[in-house]
Amino acid sequence: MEENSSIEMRDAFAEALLEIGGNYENMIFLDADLHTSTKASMFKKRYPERFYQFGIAEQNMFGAAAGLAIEGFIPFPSTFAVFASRRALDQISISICYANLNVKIPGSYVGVPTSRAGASHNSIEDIAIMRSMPNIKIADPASNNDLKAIMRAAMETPGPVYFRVARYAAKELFGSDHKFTWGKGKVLKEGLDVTLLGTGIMTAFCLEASELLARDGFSAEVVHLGSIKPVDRQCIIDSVSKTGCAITAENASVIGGFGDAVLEAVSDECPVYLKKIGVRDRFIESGGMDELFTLHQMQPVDIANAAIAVINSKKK
Amino acid sequence: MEENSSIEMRDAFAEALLEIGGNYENMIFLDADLHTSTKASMFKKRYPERFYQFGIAEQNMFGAAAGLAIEGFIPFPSTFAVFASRRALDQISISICYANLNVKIPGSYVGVPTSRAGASHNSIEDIAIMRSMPNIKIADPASNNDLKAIMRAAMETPGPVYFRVARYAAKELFGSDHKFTWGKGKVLKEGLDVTLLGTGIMTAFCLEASELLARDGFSAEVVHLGSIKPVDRQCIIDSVSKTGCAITAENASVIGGFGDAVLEAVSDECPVYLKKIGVRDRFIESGGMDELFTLHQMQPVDIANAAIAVINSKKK
Amino acid sequence: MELNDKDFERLEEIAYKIRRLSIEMITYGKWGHIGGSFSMAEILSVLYFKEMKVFPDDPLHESRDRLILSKAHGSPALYAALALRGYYDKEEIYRYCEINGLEGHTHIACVPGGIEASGGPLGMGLSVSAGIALGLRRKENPRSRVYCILGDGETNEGNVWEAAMSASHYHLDNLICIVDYNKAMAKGLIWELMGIEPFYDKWKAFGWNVQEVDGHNLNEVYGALYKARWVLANGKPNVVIAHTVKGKGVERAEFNYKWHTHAPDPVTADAMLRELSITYGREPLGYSKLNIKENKHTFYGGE
Amino acid sequence: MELNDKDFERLEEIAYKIRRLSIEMITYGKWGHIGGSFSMAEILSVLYFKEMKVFPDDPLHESRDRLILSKAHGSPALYAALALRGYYDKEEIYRYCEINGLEGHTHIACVPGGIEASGGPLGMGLSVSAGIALGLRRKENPRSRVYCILGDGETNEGNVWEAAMSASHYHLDNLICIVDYNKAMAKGLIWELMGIEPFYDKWKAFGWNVQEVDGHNLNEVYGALYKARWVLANGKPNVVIAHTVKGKGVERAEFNYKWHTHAPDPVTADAMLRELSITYGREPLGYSKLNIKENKHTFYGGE
Ligand SMILES: Cc1ncc(C[n+]2csc(CCOP(=O)(O)OP(=O)(O)O)c2C)c(N)n1
Ligand SMILES: Cc1ncc(C[n+]2csc(CCOP(=O)(O)OP(=O)(O)O)c2C)c(N)n1
Ligand SMILES: [Mg+2]
Ligand SMILES: [Mg+2]
Repeated sequence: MEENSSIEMRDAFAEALLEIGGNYENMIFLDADLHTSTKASMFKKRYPERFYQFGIAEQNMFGAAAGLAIEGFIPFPSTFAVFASRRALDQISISICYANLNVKIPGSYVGVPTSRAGASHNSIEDIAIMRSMPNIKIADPASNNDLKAIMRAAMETPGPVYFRVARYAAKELFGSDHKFTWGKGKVLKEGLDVTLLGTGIMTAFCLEASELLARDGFSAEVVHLGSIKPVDRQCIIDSVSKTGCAITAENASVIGGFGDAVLEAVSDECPVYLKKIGVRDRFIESGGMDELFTLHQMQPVDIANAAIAVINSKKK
Repeated sequence: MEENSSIEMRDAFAEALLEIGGNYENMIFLDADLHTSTKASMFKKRYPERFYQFGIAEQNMFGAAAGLAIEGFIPFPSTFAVFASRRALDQISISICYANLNVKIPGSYVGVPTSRAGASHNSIEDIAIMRSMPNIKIADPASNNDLKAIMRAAMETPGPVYFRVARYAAKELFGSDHKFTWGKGKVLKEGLDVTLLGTGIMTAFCLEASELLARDGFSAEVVHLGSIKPVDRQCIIDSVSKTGCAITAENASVIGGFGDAVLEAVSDECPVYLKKIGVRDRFIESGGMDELFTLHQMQPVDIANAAIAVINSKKK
Repeated sequence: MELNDKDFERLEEIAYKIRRLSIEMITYGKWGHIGGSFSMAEILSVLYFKEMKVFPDDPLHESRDRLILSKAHGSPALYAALALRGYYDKEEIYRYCEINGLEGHTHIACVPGGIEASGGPLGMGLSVSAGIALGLRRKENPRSRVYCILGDGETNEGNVWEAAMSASHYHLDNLICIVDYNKAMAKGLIWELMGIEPFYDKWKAFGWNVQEVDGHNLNEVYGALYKARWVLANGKPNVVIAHTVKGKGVERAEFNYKWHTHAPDPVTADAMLRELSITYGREPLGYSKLNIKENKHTFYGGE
Repeated sequence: MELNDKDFERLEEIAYKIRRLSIEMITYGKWGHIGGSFSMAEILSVLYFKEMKVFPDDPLHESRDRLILSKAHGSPALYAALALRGYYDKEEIYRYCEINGLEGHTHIACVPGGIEASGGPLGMGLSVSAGIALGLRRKENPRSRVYCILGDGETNEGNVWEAAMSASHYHLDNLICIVDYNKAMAKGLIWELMGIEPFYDKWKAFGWNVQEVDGHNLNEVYGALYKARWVLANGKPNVVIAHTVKGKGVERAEFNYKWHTHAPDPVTADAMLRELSITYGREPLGYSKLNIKENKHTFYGGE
């Protein structure tokens, strides 16, 4: 992970907020006492009159976001992903999603690389939880340019959107002209033996894994699926029916999340051996970032090993 | 659904509470203003001093349950499944599951057959949400005797348990001596062409579907998996590797829930065509029970049709 | 502020009709909440037929007053008020709780501009209302008010107090909350299940202007709402604690949690309607539309 | 109730040491909250070294007093107090925020009987405490008290008020809540972000006995806790509003949200420790254990 961009994703988030704020006068930001952590403080500085502080009261913030959306504003109620998904779920589900309101929800500090705060702050269930609700769209960016494209697309999409923001300087995979489309995946590298399907920052790990695999003589196709809901069924099926086996990788729990979205498409149209990389049903303890990726077997080498396992299964 | 037992599952719940209350002095019941709906009122009558009313404040009830469990009691904090899973999730996740406390959570009014209250009260995401959390076990009973066995097993299992209680008079599939074991499925009917994997009240629908299929000349194996987490991987794999295709059926959203638990096992060891029956990513509207099952394509005939589709896919 | 005689009679008639329609809706829909519908009949009558500025022909008119029924299970009374006010054809109410009909809990898609938000889970509506009130401030709309009706039991929910805290923090004096203090929750009396007293003090301590009224007294309700809109605008949000009787108007339902949520069978509905007409000094009138022999395969009750 | 001189000096020394160990822990663990650890150093000193009955050698002894740190990010101060009280070897604190070490937020598995619950999300600990207090009642344990420490910003959370309502409903006078009213939240001053005043009135209105003290004055803290335990047992839960200074003891951290969560680099930590020793009239003492050149690949700060 040495070649990472030097700009943390949360800083790219702040930049995108400024851009969107400039383009949409009705876009407003709601915070729950975390704006210097999420880096929304930059937005606050530029557009103080469009920044609302709700204190440490997430339920109320999401409820108020519904009210503001009803009045035609496009609110970004923002907190850590754990609190968006676990503390204010009834509000998000009924006041926002059921009412199908135009609210954009950034979930900050997702997955493994989240300071050393431990289980309560490392969000591993948010994809599964958000995915279970009707009407909401979900995206997990691979990189800063991907995040920015997702945020632009979110503004152009009516209705509720949830997108993840890692506290992490991810490797840049895309140009600044990169476009994001709901339900569209992107083949980053073609290959024949196995498909590595990544979302969020794990796509970069998939690319690294493909290099490890190449050294062992395997040709891996790498697909980035930033749009988790809807997911690009056709892209998945096209690739997987060619390679005959697959790995999914997400910076989240493997239960109910991205991997399962992929599995649904696969099992419907072209069942193959598939293994999911992600947090395997345990809380994340305090610790260093790299250490934790290793502990949870989410490093590129783990992806590569899993890929070899499914390649072998398929050959049997 | 004419042959249903005349006893609603919530009444069986009440009976089991009385039995457990008699066997475990440290078992206590916590309510959030719903005890005559959940039928815990019977427990209150018999054991008034072990019944705690918390009013309409689910977060506090689950937090207090954690405190009572810390002091060695076995609390049953009870509310509708929607509120357990959506209103008090941070409390369940961190105060209860992360701390790994001995709390048993009944989720009432699950899935489609839930009066006519509509979207906010019909719980379709609870399996996905609960499944995403480490440490908790999850079960969905097919019938009254299954529910009772699950509740007995829950008392014998240290740690958090979530189990579903339908407001519904389900067909009885088991004898009163029926035993429940975590992570163990049960083959109810053997077959060769397709495996119908049911959980909760949908298992009875699978049996009905198997009869429809038999009329069309297909032999369906029917498996009941009351234990959703852990799920019986071996049982799934044994059956599916024999039949070569499968249907899952759950009284819940198909996203992130039981079907995805099955898919994980299948895709790991014996990928086959599989379709999931359940609510397809939409909120449930007010309406009559049978009408809703039809609208959401969750009737036995829908299971049978899906089965024929996977059988045809496999033959291709 | 007192109502003149004509208004008083008009509003009384409307409150009576709200109760009638509520019973019809609940019976026909085979689900619903009589207790919490009846306790706020006078409140809704004053709001929709005297105090609130609404435009049923142009329901989303920007300068309308907004109302959020946080206790969204009180939907029958609100749907009735909207029907009587001309938001839609009265026949619609017979599709309460049917697929593609009026949803059991108020849902924004059912009556645009009439139902302003989606609900069902208690304790969330005051946050939505505060958001709307903030939105009106942003749009520099000084006229419109946001009314939010809460249940008393509902105020057990912490979300209510988060909203209350933020509304006074943001000086939302365009927000007027009415608590239907009908002394009962779903399963019993409030002081028994989870007491909320001293209730006046709670709102005061959260920075609100507080008034207490008899919620079945049209003059008192009107006076308090008038005062909240025109007199007390001092940078604080307003709450009117309306003391009411759950199930008011039908003896067996009064303060009786058994009729919190329970759909009467057609015979009982007919008797209730007759009792209502007598209570309110009208000609005895039962249920005309309903076929008493009808017996759909569905739940009675709704608990 | 006043402390005698010996106790006073002893507790003062402990409070000083809690601050020292907190800095060491946070610096070494490269993550943590100085502000909220320092503001409650005196409170923890009085609790663990004077007021609470605890059994470090038999930590789960049934008649112990229980403490729940609802503001679980104040873990350094609590871990320090527990280390000083002999719950575990002081060296353990150097494994703060390491895998298999002391978790960043207090976790029940880390110190059984010392840490009584798992935390992290704010606003939940008072419910857990109320549950424990109810549990003690069930077990007919009249002696033990349940102490719960809340942050002031934390009381924005509705869950706190749900818990407060239920604690008075259940007459839990074995529950003693202490609010560390240090005037700041994560990102600024509380009155600016989400005001909680009139704070005394809020607790009163929720049915609690309320006392207000200077939370850095050992005598006042002790007096209020004594009174809460022995004098005020009148069927109401007790709250002590402790007015404190966030970051108290290191000038740059005082009331400064920048040090709410921020791990100092080793040089800054050394300077802070020296400043602390001077503030508290001790011999100037920096950081001995830390290798200033050490620079693990991880986050400084923690925002
Ligand atoms: C969060 C939540 N918990 C529980 C319920 C179930 N429920 C519906 S109505 C009700 C009682 C409401 O009492 P109150 O607020 O006093 O309303 P009213 O008396 O006016 O009917 C309950 C507990 C719910 N709708 N939402
Ligand atoms: C539910 C929740 N929301 C947000 C946070 C992030 N957070 C951690 S500490 C903190 C500020 C706490 O302020 P306060 O309660 O006053 O504590 P103190 O000043 O003593 O540190 C916040 C917002 C959290 N831990 N939990
Ligand atoms: Mg009531
Ligand atoms: Mg503070």
